[in-house]
Amino acid sequence: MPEAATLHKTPTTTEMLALTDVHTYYGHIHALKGISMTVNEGEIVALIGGNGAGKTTTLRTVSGMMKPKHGTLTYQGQNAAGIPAHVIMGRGMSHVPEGRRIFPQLTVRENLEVGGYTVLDKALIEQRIQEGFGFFPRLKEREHQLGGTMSGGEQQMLAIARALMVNPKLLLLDEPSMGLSPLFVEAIFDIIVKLNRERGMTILLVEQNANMALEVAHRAYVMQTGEIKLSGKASDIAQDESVRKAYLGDE
Amino acid sequence: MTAINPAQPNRAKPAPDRTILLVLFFVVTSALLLASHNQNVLNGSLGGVLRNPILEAVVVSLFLANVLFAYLWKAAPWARALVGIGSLILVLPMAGREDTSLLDLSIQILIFSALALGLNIVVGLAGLLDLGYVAFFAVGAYTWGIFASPRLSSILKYYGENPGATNAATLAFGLFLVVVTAASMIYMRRMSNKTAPTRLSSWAFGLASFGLLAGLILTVRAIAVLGASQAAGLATGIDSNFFWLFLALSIMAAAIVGVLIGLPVLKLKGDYLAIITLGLGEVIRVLANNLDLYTAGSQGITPIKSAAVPWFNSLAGFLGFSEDQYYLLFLYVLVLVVVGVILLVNVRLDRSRIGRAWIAIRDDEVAAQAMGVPLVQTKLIAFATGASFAGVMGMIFAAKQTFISPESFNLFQSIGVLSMVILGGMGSFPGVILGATVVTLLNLRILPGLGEASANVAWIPQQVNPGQLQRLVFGVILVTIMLLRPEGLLPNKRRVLELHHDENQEDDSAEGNAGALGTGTGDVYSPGKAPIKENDRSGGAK
Amino acid sequence: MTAPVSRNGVSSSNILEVQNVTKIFGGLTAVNDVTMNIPDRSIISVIGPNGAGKTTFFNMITGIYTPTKGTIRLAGREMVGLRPDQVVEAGIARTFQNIRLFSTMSSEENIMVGRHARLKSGFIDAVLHTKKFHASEAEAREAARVMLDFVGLSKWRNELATNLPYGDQRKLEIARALATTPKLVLLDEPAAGMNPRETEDLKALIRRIRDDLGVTVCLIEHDMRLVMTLSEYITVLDYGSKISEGLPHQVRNDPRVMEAYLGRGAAAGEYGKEATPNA
Amino acid sequence: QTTIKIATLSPLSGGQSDLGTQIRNGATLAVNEYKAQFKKLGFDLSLTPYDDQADPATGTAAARKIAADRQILAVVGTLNSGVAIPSSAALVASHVAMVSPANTNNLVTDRGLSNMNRIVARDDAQGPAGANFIISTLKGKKVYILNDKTAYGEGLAAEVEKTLKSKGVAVAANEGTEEKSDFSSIIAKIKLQKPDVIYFGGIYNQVGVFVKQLRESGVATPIVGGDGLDSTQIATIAGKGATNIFYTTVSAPPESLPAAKTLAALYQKTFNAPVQGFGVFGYDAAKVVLQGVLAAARANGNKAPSRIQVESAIRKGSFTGLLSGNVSFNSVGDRKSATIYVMSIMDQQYKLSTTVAVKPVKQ
Amino acid sequence: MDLATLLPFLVNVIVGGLVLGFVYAIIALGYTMVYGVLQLINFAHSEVFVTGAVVGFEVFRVLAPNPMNGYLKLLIALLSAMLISGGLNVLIERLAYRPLRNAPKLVPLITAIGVSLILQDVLRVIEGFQGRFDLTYTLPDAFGVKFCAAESSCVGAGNFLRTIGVDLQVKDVILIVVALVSLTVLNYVVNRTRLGKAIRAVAQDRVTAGLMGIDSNLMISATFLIGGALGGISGVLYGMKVGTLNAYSGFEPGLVAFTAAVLGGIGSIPGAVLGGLLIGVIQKLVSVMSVLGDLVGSKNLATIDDSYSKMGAFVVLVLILIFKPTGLLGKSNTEKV
Ligand SMILES: Nc1ncnc2c1ncn2[C@@H]1O[C@H](COP(=O)(O)OP(=O)(O)OP(=O)(O)O)[C@@H](O)[C@H]1O
Ligand SMILES: Nc1ncnc2c1ncn2[C@@H]1O[C@H](COP(=O)(O)OP(=O)(O)OP(=O)(O)O)[C@@H](O)[C@H]1O
Ligand SMILES: CC(C)C[C@H](N)C(=O)O
Ligand SMILES: [Mg+2]
Ligand SMILES: [Mg+2]
Repeated sequence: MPEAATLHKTPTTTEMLALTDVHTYYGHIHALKGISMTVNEGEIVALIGGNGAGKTTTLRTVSGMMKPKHGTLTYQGQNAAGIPAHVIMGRGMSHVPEGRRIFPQLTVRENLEVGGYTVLDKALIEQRIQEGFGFFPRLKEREHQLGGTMSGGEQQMLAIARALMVNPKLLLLDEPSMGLSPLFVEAIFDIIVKLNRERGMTILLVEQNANMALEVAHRAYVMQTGEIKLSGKASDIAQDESVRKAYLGDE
Repeated sequence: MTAINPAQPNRAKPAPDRTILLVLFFVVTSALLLASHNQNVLNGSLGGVLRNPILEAVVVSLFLANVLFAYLWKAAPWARALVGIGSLILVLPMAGREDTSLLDLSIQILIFSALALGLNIVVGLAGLLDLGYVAFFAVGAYTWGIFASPRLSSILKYYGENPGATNAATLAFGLFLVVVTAASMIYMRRMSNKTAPTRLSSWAFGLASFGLLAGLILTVRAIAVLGASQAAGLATGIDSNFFWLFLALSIMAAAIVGVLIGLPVLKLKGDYLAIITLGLGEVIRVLANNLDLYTAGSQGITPIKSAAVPWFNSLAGFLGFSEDQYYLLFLYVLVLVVVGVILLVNVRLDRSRIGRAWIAIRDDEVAAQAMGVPLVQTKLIAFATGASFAGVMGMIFAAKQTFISPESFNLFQSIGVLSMVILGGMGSFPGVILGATVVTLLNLRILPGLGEASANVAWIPQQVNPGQLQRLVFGVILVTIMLLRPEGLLPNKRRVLELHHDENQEDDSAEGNAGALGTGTGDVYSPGKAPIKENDRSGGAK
Repeated sequence: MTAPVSRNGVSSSNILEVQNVTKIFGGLTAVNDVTMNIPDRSIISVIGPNGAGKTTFFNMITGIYTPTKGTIRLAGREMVGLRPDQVVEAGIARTFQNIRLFSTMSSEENIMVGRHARLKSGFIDAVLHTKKFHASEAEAREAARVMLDFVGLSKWRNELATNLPYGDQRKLEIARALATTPKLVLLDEPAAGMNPRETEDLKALIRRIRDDLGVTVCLIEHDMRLVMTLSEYITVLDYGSKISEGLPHQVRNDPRVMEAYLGRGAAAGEYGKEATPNA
Repeated sequence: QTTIKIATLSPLSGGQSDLGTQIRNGATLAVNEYKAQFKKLGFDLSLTPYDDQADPATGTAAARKIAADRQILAVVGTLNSGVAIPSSAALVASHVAMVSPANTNNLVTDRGLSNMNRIVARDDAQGPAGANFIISTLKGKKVYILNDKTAYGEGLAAEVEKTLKSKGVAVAANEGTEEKSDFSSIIAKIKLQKPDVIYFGGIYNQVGVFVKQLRESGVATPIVGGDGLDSTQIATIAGKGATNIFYTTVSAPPESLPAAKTLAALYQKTFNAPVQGFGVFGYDAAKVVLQGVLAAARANGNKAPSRIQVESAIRKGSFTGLLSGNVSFNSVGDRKSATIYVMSIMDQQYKLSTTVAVKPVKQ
Repeated sequence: MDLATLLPFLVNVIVGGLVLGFVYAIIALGYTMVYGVLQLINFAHSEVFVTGAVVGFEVFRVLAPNPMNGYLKLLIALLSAMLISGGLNVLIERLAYRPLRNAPKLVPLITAIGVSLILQDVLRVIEGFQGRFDLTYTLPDAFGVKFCAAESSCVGAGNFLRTIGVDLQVKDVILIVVALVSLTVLNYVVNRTRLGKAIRAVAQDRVTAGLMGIDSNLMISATFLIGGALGGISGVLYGMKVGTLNAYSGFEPGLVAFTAAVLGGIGSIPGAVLGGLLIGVIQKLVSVMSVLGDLVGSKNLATIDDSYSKMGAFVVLVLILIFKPTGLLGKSNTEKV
């Protein structure tokens, strides 16, 4: 996708999100061992790394699902460490969680409505639902199917559409392409780029599909066993020998 | 919380050897127990203090703690064996010689331990929430109660007077029916393992089971009618030597009832199963209350015999027990042995192919089945095994009480046993035994003791007399223990691992956000990993 | 491989024959009249857009759903109507799109459960600790050891399954499935959530399943690099129907498949070799 | 100083604690009264109350505790026959005598235990008494019988049914019910059958609710019951519906016993509650026990008697100065001549209607 | 027996079952709501319900001498019962269940039993200090509770349907109306409002609901408040219907109501109502089985008396669940594998 890079609006240098020396634990398991990173307004930042590196944990910490034991975390200049998820989400953040986490007993439409819980304007909710249907026509076909009976990929689409219901300032995407067909993987990346370019949405993207992630991202961080090993411009990272070997499957 | 270091895993320092402490504790508590139940001491100057019901309850509890410590503490094996065996086989019966209530209490504790062990298989291992467990207890109790009491002759007399069209031919026909249907059922069962069941085959199976039931009824009825002439000779029930046979029969009867109840309902999930078992438990109680001919209905059956074991009696006599205590001592020893056997069976099953299958089902039914575990059959085994433990204990209970009536088998008993299991630590054998001990001690000793001791204290208003607030006190204890130790008093190792996260997350989840990660059981999800809770939602009692 | 888990497949040409299966949920036809044969000792793939009915197809083969119509034969024996556990006994094992390990069990125990259907000891054996019991426990333990070795998870033997890293959980699921000594193993998106590097390892593992264990493999995947380089044969589903099948290069170049599934990447020849990242 | 104890065994917690507490309190008063007398002989007398929660298993456990305390020479109790039967069996071996102020079920003494006695009439007297009252006073021709499915209620109802049938009165039904709250279907059946008397073998808390609903739905038919109705609560529960109710009871209403006045006052003063029939009988039963102990002690040369001595002193003795008249027991422990009191409740007012003197078949 | 007597009889029996069924339905909803969010059989709900009944009793007792309109009294009783029971339920959740959010789900079940035992005695002690154990409702005259010396004198005010032979009193009608109103409101709230959707989302996945900006603790509290308020309403209605209760009276109806919730399909509001009504009617029909037995001359049927009524309900439950394992209106939770 040679055109991808040129699509980007130039991101600002205003910090949207900043982590400094963040440590997070699962019980005794020390999952994040002092991470520092920033995401500027209007940026797409990719976070890549092997299984168990701590990418998901980073997103969980940012969105308030987990509380860092140590370190500072600011979102839009305000402290966000240890603040419960529902409060942070109210401040214009959205998170597409790992494993999709669709509400199985709600219909597709209800899932979307719940996604727009913090939006009080009914007309706006409806408008955004239609927008989601626009991105993923399959969802429209299945408007009244229970979320739990959707196929894996359909659920992934729903999860993304649901997160977009609040038109977030910062969107956290945890492996959005997982389980999607190649066609849709491309569609997803197109959407990511579009959201960023047209709406100026800031995106923190975790991907196993590092090739594509690095293509669309401005900057990238590489994680390994709870630490940030490398950071820089996405294009530089994509060229890095060790990264290519470790994560991109180059021999 | 500034600790950069994570809470170090509380890596247990090698526990200090407590042999001496253990033996000391044993000696002291035994002495206390023996003293506080010895008439001479009681009549002495200390008597007034030792007689205090609260103190007495404390002494008994401390003494029983011996066994617990022998299990828990690190100590020389000989000391642990000495304390364990000494407490149960030597000191307790000795104290019981002076005070049969101790024997009664111990038997009751052991009965409940066995029930809790049985329910633990069903709930703790296989994850099937059964709220009607006491039904099997009732089945065992009535199996022996009906035959070893004057009930038997009443039944025979009735059939003697109302033979209907029953005669020897009926017996033959009944037996024939039983054999044919049973054989065809076994055959069909074999077949169904090989080929897919069709509608026809399941109907045929249903028909056959119906035939089997009819055959059994006919047979039993015919036997009753033909045996009617014996009624007079059986005025006090069958010979007590049949006790041993009935020990086996009560196990079988309860297991069969377990299978009969289980077959239709085990397809249900979680709480649907809970409520339906609760209902079936009530059905059995109501039946016992209404089938006057067999169960004497609300009047209850009495007197019920115990076993006659001449050599044991002479042994007991030799040891200085009085005649009226023989049967209690005998039942105590018996129940001790039976609980030992049950425990062994439990442990062995747990560490077997079947035990693993139970836990697999509890964890994830769909995956278990997709790994080759036949659901219904495996669940039925759990149900029937649990039931059979209850059955044998029911029989011992009947022999101990010499009187049974439907009142003893109400829903509260089922709930009580469940609370023992959870309180002790679901899935943990020593845990549920401890749970049974604690709850029974509370109900039979500590709470009544509290009431007795405070009954004559003038300044306590009647309304808030602890004796009248037993439910409240019990409730408070229940809630407190569960809040402080949600994993149970002596948790299962598996459970501890599972709850590990939460325990340690507690500190950093002050706001409850991180803790919320583990929805329900404290598992945390991984990408694409089925959120285990989802199955829990529709069932999967945990 | 050592005895307990290796099995030399019968060399009939097709291990599994699926004929005209259809599955309808309410009004929705999730799988529509699909016929497919899996040759013995092959590695084949089922691909298709999201919601095409692939997982449903697996669910029917493994007895979790009963087909609305159609027959499924494993080595000539009808599978339709069997319970999932009977299907396992007959020789089909699977993994799940959403990992479903037994969360309170160690890795070893997870695999021992997989061995369940092959063990012969029963209730009485367990209670009395008969010879049969000891033999079957030993067998289960050995199977677990062998399988853990096979997928390279020996170091996790006594770890709770949930504590394993995600990629390892997927491998453990595969090991558990293999412990049932299947003739055919169905893998539902085994590479999901793995990075290209890890996917390479997985590819090798799948090859060994077939080559060393002689087990036929059928997989669902969206990772075209894996599918195209691994499969000997590919079936493509779309809206429940089979729209194409054939050798990897045939399928890759089938315009219908490109349109419905692969997208422009296929044309650019991205799959099957490395992609050039845009600098 | 030797300590001598007597125990009470009755429900002190749970739904029937109202009656169970009466028994304990009555016995307490008797013990207080006798303390001085015992003191003179050199005994410390005290009372230990035990709670059976109206539950057989709890009662048995308590009984065994009683058995273990050798200072306890006899027991006043129980309230419920269902508890008495297993508890007395648990006590018989250690020869702890029981004197019940309330158990009426036949089986309580029919088993012929050496330790079990009662100072009240039996159900095979109470039942016929109720039946006779129905026939002669209420002129019932068709009776609808209900019972609560407990050992007590069903047993009593069976006796009533037997007598009624033997005297040619139609019995529309003898229906068991565990219902505690909504009797609509039973009332519908009653309306269908149109009996002229309803008999309910049950306890006041259940019967009261039934009465209330029955009256609300416009059925004025007289209701007859047994000693289970012997509580002031029935008027409270049924409210204005508490009318046209009759019950036989085995414990005398305090008002009907001239001697009970002082006790009533004392009771009120000590426990801040009015005494009821079972309080009076708890008192009487305790007196029987205490006199038995005294007699045994005297026979034992003014030394503390053994349990076995007390047991036979009670069974064989005759006791006087009781509120309900003199007591002596037959060979199985039934009071040789007991009284059944027929009470009426009209417009929430309790009144003694008649008394029937009864004797057990065995003398 | 002819049809002319049998028909009104059956109508009466069924009507009696329905009225009772409405009470069961509301109690059942309290269980179902809480079960929905926490998968917890809230054993303490029966005491929350009794608390409502006790509050109702107190309101009517205190207001008895007051000449105000009877319906106003009822309103006060209902509102205070809703408030107190609802508050109590929230408190219970906060203290006894919330600390156990991450524990295995049977653990809160046991604390629920514990709380239930505690509340029973607390209620008993509170009333006991005023010398009361059995609490008898003193209903306003407007509700037409009237004790009649004879059937005929009951016709007319307060028993207006009696003229046509149906035994339905004013208080029964009040009960049905209040029940229907609460059910409708609840159904609207849960299915149509933002609050309702949020509650359902929390019920299915607390963590993810948090990601949607939903405060799950707040929603759980809201659920307990609603469930408790329903318990309060049902307590007052039950008190009115039955007339007398005590601190221990909650267990039985609570159990039956939970059964009703299961029968209807747990988690489903219309299911709870259907289940409640069905169980009410079945119990009553079983109770009069003997009449039918007499009628058709079947000796076996004739021996089935009221003591079988609860068992009858359970047998029906078993049969229904065997054929419909998720209850009558429960969504079959076919889990996608
Ligand atoms: N719920 C959990 N409980 C305990 N440990 C966990 C949990 N979730 C993750 N971990 C551990 O924390 C570390 C970081 O995991 P995380 O899920 O953040 O990695 P990831 O980079 O997202 O990996 P993946 O590519 O598999 O999604 C790993 O070592 C993992 O084993
Ligand atoms: N239980 C069910 N009830 C209703 N519809 C269902 C059910 N299960 C699956 N479906 C529908 O059937 C279709 C096929 O689903 P399936 O899971 O088989 O797709 P898939 O090919 O595995 O897709 P993916 O690649 O996204 O996992 C989907 O549209 C799905 O929504
Ligand atoms: C209080 C009474 C109902 C006791 C009854 N007379 C019985 O023997 O059980
Ligand atoms: Mg991750
Ligand atoms: Mg799929």
